[in-house]
Amino acid sequence: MQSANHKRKNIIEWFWKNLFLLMATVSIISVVTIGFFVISNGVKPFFGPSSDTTIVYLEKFKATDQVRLDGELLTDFKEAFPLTDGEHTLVYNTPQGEETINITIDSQNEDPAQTAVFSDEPESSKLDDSVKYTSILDIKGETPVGNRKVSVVVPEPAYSVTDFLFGSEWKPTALKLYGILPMILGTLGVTIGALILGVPIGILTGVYIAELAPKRVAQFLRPAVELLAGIPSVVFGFFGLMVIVPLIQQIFGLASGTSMLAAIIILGVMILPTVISMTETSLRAVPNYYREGSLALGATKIQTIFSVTIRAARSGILTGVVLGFGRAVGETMAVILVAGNSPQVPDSILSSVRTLTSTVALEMSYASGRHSEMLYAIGIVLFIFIVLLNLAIMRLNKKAGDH
Amino acid sequence: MAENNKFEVENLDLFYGEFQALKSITMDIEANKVTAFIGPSGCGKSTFLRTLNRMNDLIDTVRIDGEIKLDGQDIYKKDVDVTDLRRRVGMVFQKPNPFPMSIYDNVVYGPRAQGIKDKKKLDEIAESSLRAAALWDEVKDKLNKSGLALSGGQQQRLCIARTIAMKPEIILMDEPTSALDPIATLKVEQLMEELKKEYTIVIVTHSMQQAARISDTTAFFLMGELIEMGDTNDIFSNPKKQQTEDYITGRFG
Amino acid sequence: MKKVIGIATMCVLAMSLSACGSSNDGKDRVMISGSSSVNVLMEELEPVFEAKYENIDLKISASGSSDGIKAAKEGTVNFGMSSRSLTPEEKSGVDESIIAMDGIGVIVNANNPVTDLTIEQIAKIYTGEVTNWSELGGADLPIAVVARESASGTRGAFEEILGIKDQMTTDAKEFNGTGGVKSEVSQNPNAIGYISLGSIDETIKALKVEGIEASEANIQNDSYAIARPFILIYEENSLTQSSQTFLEWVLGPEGQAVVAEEFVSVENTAE
Amino acid sequence: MSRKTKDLLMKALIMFSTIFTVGVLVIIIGYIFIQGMGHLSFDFIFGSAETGGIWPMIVSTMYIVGISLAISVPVGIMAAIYLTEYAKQTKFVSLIRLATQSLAGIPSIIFGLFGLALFVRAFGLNVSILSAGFTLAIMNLPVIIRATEEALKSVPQSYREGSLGLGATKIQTIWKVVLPSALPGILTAVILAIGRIVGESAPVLLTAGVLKDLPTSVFDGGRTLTVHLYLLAQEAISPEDFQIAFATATVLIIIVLVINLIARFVSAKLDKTKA
Repeated sequence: MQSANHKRKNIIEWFWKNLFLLMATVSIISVVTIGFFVISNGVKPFFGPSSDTTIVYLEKFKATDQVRLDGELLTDFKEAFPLTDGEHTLVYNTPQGEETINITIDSQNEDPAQTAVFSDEPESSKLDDSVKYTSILDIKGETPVGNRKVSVVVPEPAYSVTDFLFGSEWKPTALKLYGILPMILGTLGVTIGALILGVPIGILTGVYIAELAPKRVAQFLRPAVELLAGIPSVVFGFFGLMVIVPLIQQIFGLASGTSMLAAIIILGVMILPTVISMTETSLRAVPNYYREGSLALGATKIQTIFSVTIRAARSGILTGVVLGFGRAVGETMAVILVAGNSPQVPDSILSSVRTLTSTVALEMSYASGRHSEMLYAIGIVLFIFIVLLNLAIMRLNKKAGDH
Repeated sequence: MAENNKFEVENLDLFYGEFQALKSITMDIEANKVTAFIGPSGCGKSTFLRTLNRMNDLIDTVRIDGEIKLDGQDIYKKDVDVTDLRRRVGMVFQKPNPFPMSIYDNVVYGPRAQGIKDKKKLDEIAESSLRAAALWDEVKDKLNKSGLALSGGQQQRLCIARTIAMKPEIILMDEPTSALDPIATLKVEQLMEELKKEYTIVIVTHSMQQAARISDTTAFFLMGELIEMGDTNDIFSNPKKQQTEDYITGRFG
Repeated sequence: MKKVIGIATMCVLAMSLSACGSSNDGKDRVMISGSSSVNVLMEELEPVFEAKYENIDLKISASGSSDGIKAAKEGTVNFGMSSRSLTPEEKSGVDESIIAMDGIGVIVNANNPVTDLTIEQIAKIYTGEVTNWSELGGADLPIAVVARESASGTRGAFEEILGIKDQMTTDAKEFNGTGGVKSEVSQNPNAIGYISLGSIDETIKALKVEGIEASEANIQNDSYAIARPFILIYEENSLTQSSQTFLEWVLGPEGQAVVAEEFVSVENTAE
Repeated sequence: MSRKTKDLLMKALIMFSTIFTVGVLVIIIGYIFIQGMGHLSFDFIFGSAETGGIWPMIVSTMYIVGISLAISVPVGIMAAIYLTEYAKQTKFVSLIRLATQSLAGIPSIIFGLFGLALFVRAFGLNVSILSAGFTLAIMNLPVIIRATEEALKSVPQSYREGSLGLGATKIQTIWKVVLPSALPGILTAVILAIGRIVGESAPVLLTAGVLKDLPTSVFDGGRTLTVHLYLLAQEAISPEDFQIAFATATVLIIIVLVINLIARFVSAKLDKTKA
């Protein structure tokens, strides 16, 4: 028989344990929700058309014009009207008499220009089909502001994943092209460049702090590295824009210094703290008898470091490199300020380049419909990048555990 | 069941996952006596001690069969209040582990956890416990100093003081003096002479001299089994089992 | 010592949270966001309007026409500002009122010798066919093409009028906002860019287009080729009282008088 | 190449790298301080955006720091308590650890996307300080969990056994012994987390917007210091604009410097208690 006091204690224990459990699951809930939002929005463009029906929108028409679409009288012009495939006739009155316009819709047509065709439209009108899947008939009105417009918007067909991943043209607004190859190459170019610059310097600095630096100097260097890690990325970007970009512009005589090289330099510096601290901690974790063994055989301090200590700390250092790669891929604002942001396949280290993350940051606030879904699709690509990195880190840690 | 038995243990088995650490231990522990557990390191004496106040519950892989009764009640039954059990069966650890708090907070930690809030009452408990642990005179004017700032011997007596503050019936001691210098060890042993008047004491020690000096009953463990148990003088003068004799005369272990 | 640190945590949190106290000063807010070109006009309208209506506080943020249009459609702001006409998808479900007409000035660095370009030449520069100033009567220097970010209404209108939608050369450097383009052109001798007529000042030089000078008069008489409307986008039936007041004031004589200072007013278009 | 010259070469490379790293730090901070220090003044710090001041941005930043800490610190600490004090080696616990690790690896721009989709649109909080606060709370969670776990693990097991041995319950042991001695480690992590939140820009741009006015409530949009610097960097024309940009960058660096110093001071305190 449990005493009342005992029951009370058990209830309190039960409450706290489950509260803590609930809090621990918050990270699972967050990852699942993030995954759900990014993936559910990001896969849509590849599985179905951008909207379910073709619509026609009549601009600057008034109820008094007796507008009839397929014989049905229209009064409210704020909303768009759905159109099925096939022939449609639009009739309305003008001071000069009755005008009729035929619109033939063939939404499955391969050629976007043929999806909506106007026939026997008034002479004063002009067709604008610069935006794919959208045909706008401008009808000259009395004042420049008063031109009537008949705009037909046909749903964009499902987009192919290969065109998305390997298409070399990102032209979302008018040509509705969503190829992100330029951005993938931009991201790879910038991050690999940053690794080439940042990793050697980072590892060697880590070696100095862990192995060679006298105690007092190491005590100064560690906080310095922490401070470098603490500086916000925008400050790095700003510094790059103010110093690195003009320098590149002068040295290479370019129209503008914003380029992949500028992004590489900035990102290379930004990943230094990650590489340095991982190198230093894994070197310090190497037990002394490794070093003594090598020194006892007459090797110099430098030889000991490079042939024994670093090999022993190899997977820790590699994890640092992978973490640095992850940080470089994820960086956005600093890159936007210095990379030039043109969505093109970079042909040299000096060309202006745009990364995956910058595209999302630059266009998300105004993109809508399929364009915004495509930005979520870029989010998925970044997600996959990160999962691969995490797996690499896990394999490295497991390997570290072996010896 | 002899009326003055505190613990009755019936063929107790204990497993760490697959490994069996204790094999069918059966013994009685008399009240107001000092019982010593001796045996080579790894023989299971500390593990057995920790089953008496269910400290082994902290380890997930531990599994227990058999029965341990305290005053006739099986302590591993489902509805036993573990915290109440540990209040009645205090424990002093090998390495002194005062909390990173003041000496005063250390001593009154237990009573406060039980819900005693009245400052005056806590002051009384603190003084009486520190006096009982022969530490009052050395710390009475620096009660707010951190417990960690005391010497090893003082820290161990502080731990004894905070155990006493819970008014336990039994005090378990897991090699209490192995981390202390000889002078501090002597002090703690004199303290135990006093304590055994009021409390049942069970002490694990790897020093046979200590067992001989302070204990009334001694139990000899080997490879997880209880080899022999009896009056301390009998065990040390004419042990019945050959293995006990080998251990006592220092042939092994 | 533990208590010292405990307290320290509490005040770190409290200090940040205390800043959250909401002290709404009782003014009714009108949220407006969108085109940075229209924002230049808004920054002139705001003081005059708020002087007349003390209880209304205009909260204006400039991040690009498409942002404003989208925000208005989603109802996160009372008015979206756009410096280009809406696309069909954007039109459905919202109302719009043209509050001003504005030209887009093609600008070059102050000491660039070139003074006049045709629509076709400008189009060729922006599609990357023409890449050196010498081909246009200037010095032998590479042309640094400067453009607005994709969200910009000025860019949308500019590319629509020149018929080069989505065909801009990838060498062009994109800048956020009117200020960005103006600062690049004013500092980079080889640069060519475009900004709202209302934002032109002595730090840069506006070119003639097809021989016509970029001025309010030439927009009034519809002779200047690159012109576009400033539009406010809103949902008629969910307009708050103060938003209604603001809209009527802007389209009314007082508002249009402020418009006329830098831009071209539109008296009779308010249906 | 003889062994001696190889040694010298490697030593030279090591020294060069270290000097390069320290040099970069000194140049960046030095350059920005020189350009920006002059412009720092009372009415710059407390002036409104129209007068070229950054007070609205400081308030927005503090709001966001406050909200994200108020959520991520309690949740993070309690999650870490579960993982270190209660969790057994089950499949579910390794799932929690994997989720926490991948949450830490997600690029900040994806948090921006997520914050936009969930808080701004789905929850209808609009572009506001609240949306940004929630988004950064989730971003900050793994940092708090990992640091708190480390701090809890550094508490010796003997403290727990001592407390349990005196008949204290598990939760009393956690509140009275384990957490207080882990507190300095946790506090250091919280302070460093502030630096990280202040430094974020991409997610904040998408969720809190670019409004320059002083936010009157958490439901208003608001531009943080980093977003302000980002926009200034792109739109600055007159020398005066550049001075404001440099001064803003200087303020950001000062904040990071102060935060690192406080964190260092608290962790030094940590060593004292261990004595």
